[in-house]
Amino acid sequence: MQKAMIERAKQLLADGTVKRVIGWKRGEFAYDITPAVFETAEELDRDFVFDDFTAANVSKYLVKESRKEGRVLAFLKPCDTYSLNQLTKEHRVDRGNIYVIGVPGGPKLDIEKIKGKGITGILGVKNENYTLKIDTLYGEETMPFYEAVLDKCASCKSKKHVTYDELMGDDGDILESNRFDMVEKLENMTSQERYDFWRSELSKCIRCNACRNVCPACTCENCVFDNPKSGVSNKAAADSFEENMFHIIRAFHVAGRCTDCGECSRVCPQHIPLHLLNRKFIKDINALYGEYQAGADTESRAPLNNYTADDCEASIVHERGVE
Amino acid sequence: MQRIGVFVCHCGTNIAATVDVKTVAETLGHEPGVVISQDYQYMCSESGQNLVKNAIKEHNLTGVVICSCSPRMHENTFRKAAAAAGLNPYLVEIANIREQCSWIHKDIATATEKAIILGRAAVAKVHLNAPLTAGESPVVKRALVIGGGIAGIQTALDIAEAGFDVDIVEKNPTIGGKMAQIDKTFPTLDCAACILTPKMVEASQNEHITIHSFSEVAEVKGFVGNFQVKIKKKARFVDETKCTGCGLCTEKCPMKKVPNEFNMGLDNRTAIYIPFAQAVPKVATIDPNYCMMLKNGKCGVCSKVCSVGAIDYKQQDRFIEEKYGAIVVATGFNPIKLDKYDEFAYNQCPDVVTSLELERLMNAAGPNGGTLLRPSDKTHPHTIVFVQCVGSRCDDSKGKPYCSKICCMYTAKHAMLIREKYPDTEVYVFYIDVRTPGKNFDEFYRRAVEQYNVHYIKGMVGKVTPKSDGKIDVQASDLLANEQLHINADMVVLAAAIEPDKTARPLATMLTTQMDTNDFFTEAHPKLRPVESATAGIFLSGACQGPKDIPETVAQASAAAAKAIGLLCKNSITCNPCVAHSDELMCNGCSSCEKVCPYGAITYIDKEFRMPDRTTKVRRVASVNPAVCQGCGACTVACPSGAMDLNGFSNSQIMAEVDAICK
Amino acid sequence: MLRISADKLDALFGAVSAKQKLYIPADRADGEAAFTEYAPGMKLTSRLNTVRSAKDFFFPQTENLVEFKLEGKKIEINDIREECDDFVIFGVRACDARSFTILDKVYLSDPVDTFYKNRRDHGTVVTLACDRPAETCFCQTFGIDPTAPEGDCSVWRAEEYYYFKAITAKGQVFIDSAASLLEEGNAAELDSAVAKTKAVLEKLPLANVSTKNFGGDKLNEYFNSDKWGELSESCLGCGTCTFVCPTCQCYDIRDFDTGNGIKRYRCWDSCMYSDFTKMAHGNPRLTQLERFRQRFMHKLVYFPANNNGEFGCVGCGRCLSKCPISMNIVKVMKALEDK
Amino acid sequence: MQVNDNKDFQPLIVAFCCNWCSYAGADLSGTNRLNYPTNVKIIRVPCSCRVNPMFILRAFQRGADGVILCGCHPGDCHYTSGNYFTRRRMTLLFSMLDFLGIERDRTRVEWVSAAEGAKFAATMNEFTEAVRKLGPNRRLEDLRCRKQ
Repeated sequence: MQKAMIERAKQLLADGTVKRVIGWKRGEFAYDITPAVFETAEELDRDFVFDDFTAANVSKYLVKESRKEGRVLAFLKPCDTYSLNQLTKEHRVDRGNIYVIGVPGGPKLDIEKIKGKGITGILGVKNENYTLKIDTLYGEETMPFYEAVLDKCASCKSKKHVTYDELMGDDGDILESNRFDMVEKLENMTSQERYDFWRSELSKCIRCNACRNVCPACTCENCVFDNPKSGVSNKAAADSFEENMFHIIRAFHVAGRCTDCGECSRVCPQHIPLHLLNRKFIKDINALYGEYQAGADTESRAPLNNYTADDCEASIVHERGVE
Repeated sequence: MQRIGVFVCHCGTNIAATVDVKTVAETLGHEPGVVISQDYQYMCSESGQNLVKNAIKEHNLTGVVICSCSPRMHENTFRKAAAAAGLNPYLVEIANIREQCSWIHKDIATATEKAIILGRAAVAKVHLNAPLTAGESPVVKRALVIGGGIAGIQTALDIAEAGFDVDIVEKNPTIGGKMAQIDKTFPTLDCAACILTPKMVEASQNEHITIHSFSEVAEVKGFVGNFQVKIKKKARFVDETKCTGCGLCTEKCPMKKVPNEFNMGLDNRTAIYIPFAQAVPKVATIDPNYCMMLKNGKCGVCSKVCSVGAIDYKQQDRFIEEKYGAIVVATGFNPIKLDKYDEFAYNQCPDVVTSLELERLMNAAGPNGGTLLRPSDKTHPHTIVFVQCVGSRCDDSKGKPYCSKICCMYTAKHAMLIREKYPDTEVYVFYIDVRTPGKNFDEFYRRAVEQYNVHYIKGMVGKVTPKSDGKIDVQASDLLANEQLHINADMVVLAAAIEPDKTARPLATMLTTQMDTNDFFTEAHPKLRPVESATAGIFLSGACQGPKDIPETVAQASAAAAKAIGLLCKNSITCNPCVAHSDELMCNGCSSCEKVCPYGAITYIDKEFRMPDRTTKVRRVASVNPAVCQGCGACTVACPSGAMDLNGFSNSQIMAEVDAICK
Repeated sequence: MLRISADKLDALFGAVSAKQKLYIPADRADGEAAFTEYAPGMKLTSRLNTVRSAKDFFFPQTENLVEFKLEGKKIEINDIREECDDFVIFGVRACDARSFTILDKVYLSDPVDTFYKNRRDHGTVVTLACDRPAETCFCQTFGIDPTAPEGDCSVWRAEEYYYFKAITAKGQVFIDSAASLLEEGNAAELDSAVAKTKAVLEKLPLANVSTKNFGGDKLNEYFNSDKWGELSESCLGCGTCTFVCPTCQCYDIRDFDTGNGIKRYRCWDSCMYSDFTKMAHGNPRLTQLERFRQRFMHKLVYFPANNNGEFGCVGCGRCLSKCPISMNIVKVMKALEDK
Repeated sequence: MQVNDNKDFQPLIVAFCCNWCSYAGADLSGTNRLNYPTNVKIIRVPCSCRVNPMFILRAFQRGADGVILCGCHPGDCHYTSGNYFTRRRMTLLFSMLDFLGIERDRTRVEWVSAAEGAKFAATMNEFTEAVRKLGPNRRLEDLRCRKQ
């Protein structure tokens, strides 16, 4: 696939369809892949990579790239296309200036999961029939492919590309996913248990803003948490309240807009399951206001910008689940 | 540095009996920025106001906090006082220590403590108040009335009477609407045409009224006082300015088999037609669906017979643009289609008719020249069954959930007229309830029952079956007698529910007005603002707002006119300065705010910004029209970046209040 | 050298923690390691290093400096600093140990940062030599020997034993506090373990990363390099690299209105943030490129220029594994060198 | 079950009231001398849809023990649709707070018309009592703001 992608990108560069290509650039190791913009065939040949570690969702970069002169080619995985649609809907990208090639999705690998098995000194990772052969400084290690899959891929919602100009490989379907299982599990806990769970998770937050800055829904020109005028700006989680506040408001601001791409949890250096907050909103929206998938289209009205006269009352929160 | 004055009112003993006002004044005097803190017997009295005015001047105050009764009571009083003393009126805040403190609490210590906290919150807020100036926006002194039925005509006449220009846009070739089709009106039984047509003529002759017949509203931009409307003048293939309405073309037209919509399709008209004799404007219109000349270029008779050369087969739709200060919606109603009511055999049997069809059948200008004959065989009907609530008060998806309101009365009218003119005809009325509130309405209905011996039967008609002998079997239940009935009828008349015209919904979108689930326009307040829409400058007249009879429609039409005149009288509108505004530097242009704005006050513009690296970037940003915004604040929460804020209730002001209360 | 058998480490921790607070790198529920206050039963992590560096102990993410109280129109200023209790951090790796030297240069030189000094004075750093370096390690680039870590006391693991060597008086106090548990060790055993590690070090994929092309004299060479654009292009502007970095030392000072007064606190800042070095007149670094460049120029050029050639990086590799987009100092160094 | 029902605890309740219905309803309960506890402090907003979740969190941060939002009844909003948006926003926000283990009874939305002075007073009595039973807000407070 990587080879075909490079060839196609070179063609499109050569025939002038696009001026730049956004994709992934290889790193020092097997796994440290960086989203990058390529402008020449040489760069593509040398650095372009598409493999089990190209998990990064590059759609957010299109906010900037699509405003530059000349069309940009973006290779998007199914989940990334939802993000692009949402950005298009919110007028954050110039869709006309983007040439989207849909490429197959994951499952992509999580290097942290491999390291979590105590495997260190990793020099190379090979997938042989869904067994990972990991070459390390301390000899070869193996582990099953599926044990190293990123959480966001393990609960994949869709293999379908919702927007593209061209497709490489086959398009897939929207999947029956288990993505709300953990949310449900938490809902069934007592209030105290949930509180303890989230305290132990959110207290790890170092307020590095990686979750926000990677999020394709967080493209504000100036985030309220960076804007001293907002009254909530802060650089540090100076108190447990700040940790709660930041994550509640962030989740609320992307509620109905989050496509559940899972990047927030993927990049969290402290492994906080931030996607659960977003999924809680998604689950509630689905249950209370009808199934809604942000990014599935570019026209539908976001659930928080919408209403019906017979919506449920807020007291429904008191009436369901465990206290 | 702020210099804030605090004024604590005793309100006689209303406040002072439960709140230690001296302590409140003393304590608030220590708040940062407070330079003077006083208490007084009656702050709203003239001497109380003078106290405030003098303090503003003497201490050069930058903000005023009045601890008194509810701002709903005296906010304006104190704003005016501040303005008189040279302080921007929006630098005044009220702490409600009467209704929300002294009147509900008994313990002096806790009530005083609460009064101090409320005062402190007001002080914290006033620190952040900005002087606001109410903007002004000019008013175009011309009104648009959409719909030329009795509602639209009455509204236009009233507005014209006040000396303002008014345009009527009517989608049909003539004004007159439904009332023109009606024979007699209840409860007076006077002739509809006799009272309507003079008004139509009056409208056409009024120098202030322009009638755009056979026209539709295509686009509405702008806002209260300054709407820009694009009107589509549909091609009628006849030059209105030349046509004299002589009618020769309609006599000569060879295409005579066009269903006549004015007579509910009960007879035919020609391809070139004038809807009815008293049409206004009395101008012919060619129906392109039937005209041979327009369809295949073969004919041209009308053109040949027209002595003034008014026929123009090449006419195209035209668009005109006009500016208006106010818009009145008078789009009216239609009876619902009865296709789904197979049980009443409406589609199967020509002698099952709707009430509006019956109006035409009985009308002297109708297909039978006023003699009531069965449509099928043109014989005189001896037994007529009326079925009430067909599609009204329905809980299924076939009909409408509401009561259509006019059916009970017009059915009584029909029954009475028939019994009067044809005493040998038996009339049965099947009803759920008979609803006759209104002046002389119940008396009218009782006359039908008592004097004219109309058979009113409480019950439902289950099935209407046309029989081979031309009769109609009506199977019904009599709920009071608790028995099943079969009536061998000659005609069945269905009181079909009424619904808003289908053009109403797209129009509502253009006007950014609200509709209910039944597509009736929603009034700004169901009790207190029944003829205004929630969108400023848009008024509602007649049945577009809900089912109405003629007197109610006319009353509402005049009311809407009065509202429109009230607006047109002004040279400019003072805008509420407590409106939203967007910080363009922070705005993402994401459109969330626009989606939640009930007034369509937000638009987007592409704006060029200088970037930090000295390049420029064009970005889409929200722009609020302060003349349209009503200041609800929905957009401020929809905006994730916090670019949208509300004057007078800004994020920082509300948070300062929260902080002060939680101190 | 004194040693203790691995199975008696608990007893040692117990003895130390009885006298002062002891922090050891232990496993968290999510599999990462973190310095955690020792409690009986707690085990040393098998991970090479913690997510957050040990700098937190001396330079915490947030710290209250002073408190103001407003009483009417008067301001009362309260010094709210607390005297720090003695504590021990056990298991600091050589890279983090060196980071303290770097932080000291910033915070202990005149004017001395008394908050920092207070904690430095009360903290004992017990380092632990590396025996299983990871692919992201490149401390040798900065002249650090992970088999001979600095600190107040160094510890090595060799087979089933931990070996101890005091470097400073504080380190000696640490050893003394568990003297009864220690026994004389076998020098050959330790040497062979170190040799084994050294062999691995030579094979590290980043062993060839060198500072020879960097230093205080390279300002003009690199500041206007056309590489910065490409390198910073994908940077998200988050603070992950700076917050996991053991040597990043920038902070911001802010006031927090508690409703009852003002707390003036400082918290880590990040040169990746758009308001970094924002001043009343504006911001000298307006683009992500400039901010990104600042981080690496600071570590590779400005810091050595002002500190006798000492680089502002210790090669711990945290930014290599934690950057959301895997952009890091090694990639920057290689790109800048590649002319 | 909590045995101690915090009889002596005086919770701080912040009530956001829309100008057109609920604030007027609160005034009416004053006019009718219908008591409710001094614990309740009202902030006037033009419409319930003006209330940003950040204001609610801010109140909890600063030491509020309960926050209640009052607006016009659905369908009666002065601005026609504001309270419909409020309803969705607050339903989701409260659900999220609940998800994080914040006690449900600390937050509430109630529709109070300008005529419902009695309902306003009753609601405030009930809500204050419910929050009193919960005791001080500890899960969403900011320790820096705790009163000495």
